[in-house]
Amino acid sequence: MSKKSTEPTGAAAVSQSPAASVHANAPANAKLSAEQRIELYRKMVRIRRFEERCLPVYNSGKIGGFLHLYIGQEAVAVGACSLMGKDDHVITAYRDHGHAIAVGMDTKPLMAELYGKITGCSKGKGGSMHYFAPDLNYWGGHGIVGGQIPLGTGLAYAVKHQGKKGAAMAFMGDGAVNQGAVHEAYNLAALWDLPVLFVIENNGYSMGTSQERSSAGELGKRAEAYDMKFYICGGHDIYEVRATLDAALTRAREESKPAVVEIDTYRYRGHSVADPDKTYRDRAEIEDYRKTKDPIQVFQNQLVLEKVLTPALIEEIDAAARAESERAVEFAEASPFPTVDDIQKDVYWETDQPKRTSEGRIFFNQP
Amino acid sequence: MSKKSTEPTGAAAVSQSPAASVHANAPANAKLSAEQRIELYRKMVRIRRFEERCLPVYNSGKIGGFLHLYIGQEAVAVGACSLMGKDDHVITAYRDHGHAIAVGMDTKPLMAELYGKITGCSKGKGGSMHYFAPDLNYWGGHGIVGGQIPLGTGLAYAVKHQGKKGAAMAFMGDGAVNQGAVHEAYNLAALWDLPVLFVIENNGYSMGTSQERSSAGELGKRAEAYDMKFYICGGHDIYEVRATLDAALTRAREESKPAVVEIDTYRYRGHSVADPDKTYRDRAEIEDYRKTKDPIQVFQNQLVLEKVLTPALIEEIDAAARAESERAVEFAEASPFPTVDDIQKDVYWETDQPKRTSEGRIFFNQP
Amino acid sequence: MPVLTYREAIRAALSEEIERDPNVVIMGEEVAQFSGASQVTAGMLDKYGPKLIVDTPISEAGFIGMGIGASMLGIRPVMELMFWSFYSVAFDQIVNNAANVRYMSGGQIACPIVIRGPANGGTNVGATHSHTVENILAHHPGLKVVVPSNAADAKALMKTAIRDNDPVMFLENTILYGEKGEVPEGDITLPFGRAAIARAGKDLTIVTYGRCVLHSLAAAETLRASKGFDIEIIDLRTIRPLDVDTILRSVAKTHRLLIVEEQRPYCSIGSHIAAIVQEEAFDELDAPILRVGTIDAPSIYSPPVEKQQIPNVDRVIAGILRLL
Amino acid sequence: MPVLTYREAIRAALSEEIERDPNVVIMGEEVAQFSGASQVTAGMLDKYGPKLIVDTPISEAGFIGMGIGASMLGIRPVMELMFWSFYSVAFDQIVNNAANVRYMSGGQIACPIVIRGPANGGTNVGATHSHTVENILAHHPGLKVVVPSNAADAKALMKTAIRDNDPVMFLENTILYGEKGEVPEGDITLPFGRAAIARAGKDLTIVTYGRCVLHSLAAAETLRASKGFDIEIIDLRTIRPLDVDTILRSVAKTHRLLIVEEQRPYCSIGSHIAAIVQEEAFDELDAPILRVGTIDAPSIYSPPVEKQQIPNVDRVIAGILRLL
Ligand SMILES: Cc1ncc(C[n+]2csc(CCOP(=O)(O)OP(=O)(O)O)c2C)c(N)n1
Ligand SMILES: Cc1ncc(C[n+]2csc(CCOP(=O)(O)OP(=O)(O)O)c2C)c(N)n1
Ligand SMILES: [Mg+2]
Ligand SMILES: [Mg+2]
Repeated sequence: MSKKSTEPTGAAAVSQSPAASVHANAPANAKLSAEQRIELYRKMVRIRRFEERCLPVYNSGKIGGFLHLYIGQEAVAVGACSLMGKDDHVITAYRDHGHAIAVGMDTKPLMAELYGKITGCSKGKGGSMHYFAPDLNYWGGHGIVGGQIPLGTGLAYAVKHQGKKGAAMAFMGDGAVNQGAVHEAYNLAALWDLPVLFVIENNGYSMGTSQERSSAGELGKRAEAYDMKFYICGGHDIYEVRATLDAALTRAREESKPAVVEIDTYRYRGHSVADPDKTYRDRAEIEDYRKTKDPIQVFQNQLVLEKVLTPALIEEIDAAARAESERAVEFAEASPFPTVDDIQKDVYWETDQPKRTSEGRIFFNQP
Repeated sequence: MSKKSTEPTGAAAVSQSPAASVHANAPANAKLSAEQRIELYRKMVRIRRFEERCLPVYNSGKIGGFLHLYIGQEAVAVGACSLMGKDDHVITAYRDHGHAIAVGMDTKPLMAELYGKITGCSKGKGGSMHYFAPDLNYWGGHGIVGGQIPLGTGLAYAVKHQGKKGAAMAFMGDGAVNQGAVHEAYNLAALWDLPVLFVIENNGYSMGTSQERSSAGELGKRAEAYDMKFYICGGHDIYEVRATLDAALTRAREESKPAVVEIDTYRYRGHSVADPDKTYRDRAEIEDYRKTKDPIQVFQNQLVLEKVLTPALIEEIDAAARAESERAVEFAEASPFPTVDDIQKDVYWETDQPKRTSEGRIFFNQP
Repeated sequence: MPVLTYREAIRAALSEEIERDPNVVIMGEEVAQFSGASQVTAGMLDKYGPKLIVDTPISEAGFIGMGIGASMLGIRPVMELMFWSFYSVAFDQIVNNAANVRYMSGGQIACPIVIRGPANGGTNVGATHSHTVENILAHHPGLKVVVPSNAADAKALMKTAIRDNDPVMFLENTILYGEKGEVPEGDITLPFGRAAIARAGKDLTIVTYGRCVLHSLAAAETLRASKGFDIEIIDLRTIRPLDVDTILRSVAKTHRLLIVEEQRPYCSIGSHIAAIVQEEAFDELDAPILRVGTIDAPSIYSPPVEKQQIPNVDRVIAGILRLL
Repeated sequence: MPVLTYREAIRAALSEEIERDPNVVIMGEEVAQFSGASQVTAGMLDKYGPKLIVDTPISEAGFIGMGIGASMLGIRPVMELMFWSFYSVAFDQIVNNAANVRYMSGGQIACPIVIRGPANGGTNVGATHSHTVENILAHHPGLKVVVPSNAADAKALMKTAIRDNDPVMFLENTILYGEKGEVPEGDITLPFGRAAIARAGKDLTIVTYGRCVLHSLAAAETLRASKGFDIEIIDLRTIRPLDVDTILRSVAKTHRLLIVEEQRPYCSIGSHIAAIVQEEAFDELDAPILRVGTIDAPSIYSPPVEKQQIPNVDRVIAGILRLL
């Protein structure tokens, strides 16, 4: 792929004189080792390079359906998921690549999933919107706006019921808060003190609809309607994301209390790759964000200031991320598609076992 | 029927030394003529007598399904509906007898509806939960908790779209606020400045679940989540109901603004007549409300103080209401049931016309 | 054998399973303090406490979705819908999340949830409370659908449902709740997909399920007495999986099929069974397959008329007489 | 005759009706400023302004319910579901309020609402975005269901739908949007319930609708060329009402029936048509009625595999060859 279509991460791209993050000393951040900081940075770069690599694949027609890119929002998923303990769980909507890489999924099966290959993380059955890794406490990747929020509440319910000190983070977009299921989940979580964080990734738009055209009032503040605590923070500085979510997660785990966390962020690409992105916002708005708040740049600047990153390391990380996404493409290309017989696998637990437990006809096939 | 099972309305029942309503001088109330005050009182008594008369009919097995009585809440429906102008509309849930009488429906077809007779207001097709009188701007009577709230929002949308200066009142119970559709309607109404009042009749319980067991936070206050105005008032003093709703309705009509109005009230009977009402509240709680806040008593006391009501008039109104409900029973008893052929009428507008507009089979009958 | 009502039989299954598996929780509107709108869970709050018997707000999408999410982590929620009709507000959670999450994740996730409650007409609760939803649920691969007709089956099938690792939609019937039947003691389960021959016969096959089994049995006895007909009645017990073999075997014997169901006709379970049987037993049929169902309109309130709208003994008899 | 795409034909109908009747409003997510997720309403905001072309929040239950309420007062809302799949979150409003309010009020209320959007698989958007919902909608008396297969029908049926005083569920197809066809100019409407003979023939009847009409025509031409078969194809156009007479007439001529539908099989439209035809044309059938449909699983993402999951020309040919 051409380097042109990718976002710069080289030191040359630093357009602002960097100022240190005011959140660097928050406990969650102060305790990070240099290696851990680099790993956070690396994950953000890996997400971006992975997604940028998806674009030409999509344009070549090898990826079908939707492709909702996370580019611009990387600090949110990486910051949030870096705080997960063994009893913490994550669920999100269809814009799910970032969280998948953030929780630790390998990019090969992610790319293979986009190709619809049987080696995909969901065996080619889910596609871009449906990445899952229950072994990493990652419960997907869901397509119906807001529909994942009750599920996330259920994860928190289960953790609490089983007496574990964990919490669930249920991510959604700014448009999703207007779904009824979200409101019902808020009430349940607040009423029953469930350890769930409702994380709104507010990128300003639901498809082509700006926040003020879709939502009355302020989003995070709606938590007050349920006597729930809420936090609002910026999503371009990963330290800020971590500081905020660390506080909210700790409270959720220790006191078993839900909260709404609204994180302001931005997406550079259209809603999905198919969105021409010409009707609802200015290019200048995008450029402005990119120049002043790009989360990778911001963190790079910070880590350079901290002397954790050097120009050489920056280049190395970037090159590795590019190489990794290249390998993911090779893996996906080389993998086989599912067969027609695979269509009816993974529908029922029982029919996936060596021996069925029920009798009778469970699928109703036609020629 | 035995007088015993009915609530007293005679002057003898006044158990408190009456104090004048502080809302008597609100503009909406100050302007009422004596006749109008009496009419308000009469409506409340008529509702109560009608519903009390339903009970023995239900117990005799002539009414099927559910019977949700409004007894104790009369001041809300009567107060609210007395404010309706020609472009104002009302919709409510299944506890809909009070509103029906309040908007001016005749009790004969109401009773016949409970009997399931073809002379019923909904031809025996709807039953207790489904009273309607579109000619009186009364859009029913709906069974799915919260489901009527988007419809009410649509009534307001239509009024506004058609350039009329009206408003819609969409009633619901305290349990209904936790339905997703309600939240979606709130957001739409606030976002688009629709002239709708979301009126919560907070009787403290959704079936056997007290407000604090079903809802986090305060109900009316949830309006703030959408930057919507809210009002909270007592529902036992019809003057208070009228004063509050008059302000909200005027604002809705003049400024095209929605609001939430939470009205505190109480139901004396079980959730429905089938509810033994033994598990979730004390008798003492009921008795206390009845003694201190019975809306009919409270208004009677007020009108006696105002010298608008006399003991003789009180008795006359009560006797007339009892006689009216007796006539309603006679009418219902004497009316015929729908026939099996009627089952498939009133399903489609087009098949109810002399000539169908579509071709082909529209009903799929079996023997 | 002990005699229990259908309601008690379900309660017994719930109780035994809650004692057997600490992951089982019972949830729904009014299931605890109120003891269940239909009293199915009566007494359970006292016995098992509020952690296991949980009252919910009126938020079906919220709490059913929550149950689905919890089931992904191994909880086995048994969620009551006060009426199955209220699935309409939780429809997305059921048909998209419960039915699809296993598939979309390539088989990584199981949802061992049971959703239960009554799904029937005949109690004059009107158009919004009388849905029979088995066809709509069964249409969705990923879901299993159970419709027991008697106490013993209700108990055994409920136990199977709770232990099943797939989402099971368990459809009860308010009119059957009070019906008594012998229920074997002990830990008896029944596999899904095994129909019962409720009555053996040779002249005609009736395929039915739920309350219509009772109508069909009564009609068969009446016509046995008056006309000497010997009618076979198949009680499906589960709708998905479906015991097609038992149906085909019976049709191969009787060559005549009547389907009795409390469904509106368009795309009903009966229409599907008719489609299967005409395809797979074409040469066995001596007459068209007929159906007796609900008259095609929303549920009417009027009590005596609703009795005519849904199948009843007379309408089943009329159906039989069109075939014999 | 002018040639329009299916998309343009629908847009033309919407535009003509909006100009004809001041009560018509177009509403839905992204229908205005974004010009429609599938571009159906492109340009309409500029032409008719934001009062008539209205973007909604992502609140299907809320805005569809609002539309139903507005329709009770005489507004004629044409509501877009970005995908029909999203009806799942508005299900209660559709099947309880739109379908029942007339009935429950004893015929006092009419709901002249149209709900429209694409309902199809084949675009690799996965299990939650690929529902074909015609069977579920048609099951509910009170609703009408329209599934046009070509541009001319789409325009004429949309005009009929908007003028109809009952709630009309209008199911489009993302893959058909770009298909071109001749569309007669002027104010042409088509009555609901009148099927089209898309191809006359005598050897076999195919009953189908929507995009499957195209597959069926292609299969028929292929087999005409290779085997000389003369196949009759009936395009239903509307699902409820259903033109049963045209189907029966054709079966009386060909004696063989194949149903092709993009539905999962259990309780599909095809199963219902099979049930009707075996009942009403029992003696006309020389072979079992067969169906070609979607392979019974949630929609798979994998692009080449999804092509096999839903009906395609090869699978229709295979179906025909099983009957001839
Ligand atoms: C119930 C439902 N309605 C509509 C859609 C179509 N849709 C997919 S994403 C989207 C916008 C969501 O915006 P937001 O919640 O802000 O998330 P973002 O895409 O910005 O991450 C819409 C309308 C859907 N998937 N589900
Ligand atoms: C969606 C839905 N869920 C559950 C029910 C059953 N139900 C009917 S009324 C009711 C309680 C409602 O309480 P509230 O809103 O406070 O109104 P009230 O009865 O006190 O007037 C319940 C749970 C229903 N009709 N619809
Ligand atoms: Mg957004
Ligand atoms: Mg209440």
